[in-house]
Amino acid sequence: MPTVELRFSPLPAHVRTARLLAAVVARRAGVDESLIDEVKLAVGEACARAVGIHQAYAPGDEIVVELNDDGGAFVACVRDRGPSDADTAVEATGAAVADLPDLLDVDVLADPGESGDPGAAMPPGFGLAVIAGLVDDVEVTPADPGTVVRMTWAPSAR
Amino acid sequence: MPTVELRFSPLPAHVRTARLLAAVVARRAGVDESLIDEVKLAVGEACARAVGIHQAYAPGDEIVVELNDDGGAFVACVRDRGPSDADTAVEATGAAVADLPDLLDVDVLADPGESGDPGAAMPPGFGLAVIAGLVDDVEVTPADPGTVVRMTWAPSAR
Amino acid sequence: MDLSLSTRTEGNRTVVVVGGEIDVYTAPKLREQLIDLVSSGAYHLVVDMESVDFLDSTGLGVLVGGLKRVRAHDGSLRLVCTQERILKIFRITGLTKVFPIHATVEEAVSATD
Amino acid sequence: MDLSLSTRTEGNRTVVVVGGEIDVYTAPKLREQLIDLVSSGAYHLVVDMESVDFLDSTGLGVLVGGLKRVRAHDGSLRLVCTQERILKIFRITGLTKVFPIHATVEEAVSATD
Ligand SMILES: Nc1ncnc2c1ncn2[C@@H]1O[C@H](COP(=O)(O)OP(=O)(O)O)[C@@H](O)[C@H]1O
Ligand SMILES: Nc1ncnc2c1ncn2[C@@H]1O[C@H](COP(=O)(O)OP(=O)(O)O)[C@@H](O)[C@H]1O
Repeated sequence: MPTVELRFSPLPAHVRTARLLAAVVARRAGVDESLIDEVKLAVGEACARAVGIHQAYAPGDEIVVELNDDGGAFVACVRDRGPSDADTAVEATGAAVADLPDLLDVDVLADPGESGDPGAAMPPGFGLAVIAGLVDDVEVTPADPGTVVRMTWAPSAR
Repeated sequence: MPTVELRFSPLPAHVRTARLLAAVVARRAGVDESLIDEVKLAVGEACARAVGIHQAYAPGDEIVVELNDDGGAFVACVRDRGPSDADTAVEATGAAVADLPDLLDVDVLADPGESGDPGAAMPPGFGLAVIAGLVDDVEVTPADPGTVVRMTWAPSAR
Repeated sequence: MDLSLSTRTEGNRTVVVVGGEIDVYTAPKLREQLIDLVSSGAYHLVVDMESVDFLDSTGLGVLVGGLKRVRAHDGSLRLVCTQERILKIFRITGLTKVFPIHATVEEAVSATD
Repeated sequence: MDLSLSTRTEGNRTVVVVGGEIDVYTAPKLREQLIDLVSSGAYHLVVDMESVDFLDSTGLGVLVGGLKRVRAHDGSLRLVCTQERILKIFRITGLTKVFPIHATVEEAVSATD
């Protein structure tokens, strides 16, 4: 059972709320202060990714963030309800971190259209790859429908 | 459909999280800065009340806070799953605000036991009465099970 | 923000300076402090709330509990508070009739009933 | 915290000072700013990120988009950043190879390829 769960409609403004909440719960769970930025960034990335997917595939559904601070570790799970392969190909093929510089070769990136979304310059799976680069313990699991991004941080020794 | 929904296990620490979240969403919904303290206090009271009720009657169940910022007004709903008359008698009989000074006659208040909960000195329904005293637009509705405390704030003119 | 507590003696009064948030999460600490003081024979308390940012009904309950305890020993519990947002909570709940509320610690310490 | 933007000209360079959080919510504002600059003929941009508190991949996407736009006009986009937590994001994503990153605005403004 998650200790704190946040559900929100797919709007960018709520991503900040989710970030803030993740930071507060992580602090309380004993995650070291030096890791709080990482928690905010990773949870924010996972939520931003989910917002993008929901805006395309499930605009009426809420995104679910579960924050668990009752065990030895702090666990954040972000669940979307889009197609489960919306952008996970990069991750699934094991490309992730190692190939990021390639993915990002500025010359091969799509030209950002005037009206496209602001992240459009980045390849699909980029958000997930950033998370994988940041957080040691990440699991991306297809759900039915959607994807669960599960990130774990050990509590600081105290 | 609520725009942001928070669910949490009945622990006092999560009441602060709920307060913080309510303040953030209320600001974003355009509630005037001068009312933010009132939002925090009222949502906090409703959550603290729900935590007390769950600890007694439904320790395994989560409390649900819905924050709606998509209409003209900011609406916060706090749902517990205790008995629906756990403490609503005061409110239901219309006692609420007007009779608070009587409820609070220090000489008639129960003696706080060494081991009792810290709010034990206050009569049942006190939290609800505080909310009613603070917020102009409050509805307390029995649910099945539990109670829904619904508080509404108009957005500031802008 | 968490609760901060410090105490000092001024004559036969004990001043408890409270800072931060007195809510359902932190109120037990304040309650313990008040119980300890009364157990150790301090029956005339002044609670300085000028640095309190947030107070909810659980916090009020702890103050009322403290008042009952000191009264059992013919003592007193006076509050120091000039913050409008905190005073409002005492007014709404009618507790301004129950607690003597002072503008400064000096005033509270030298007050007699 | 919201995004703040201000621009000034230094010689043939345009310095964009960014403050606050560049994220999925605010990135569209930065994107618009960069598009406006390029449309008005500013092809040599220096983005000063010293007051940025937070940067996510949407923000990186906007910077990459800006770089592509100025390159189409043989321009440049240089960053000013010494904050470790922001630099880390560029390193993780390999973007340190894509953007020239400078320690001061002066250095960035006077840099040549
Ligand atoms: N009511 C609140 N409003 C805003 N932030 C809060 C609130 N309560 C707690 N926090 C945040 O949660 C963190 C931990 O809070 P606190 O309750 O002081 O921790 P602890 O459990 O260690 O006593 C703080 O660093 C702060 O960011
Ligand atoms: N990432 C964040 N971390 C902490 N607080 C935030 C964050 N984003 C927003 N807030 C809170 O939400 C409020 C509104 O934020 P902001 O996004 O700047 O509003 P607006 O929608 O008016 O641009 C701020 O006053 C702040 O309290």
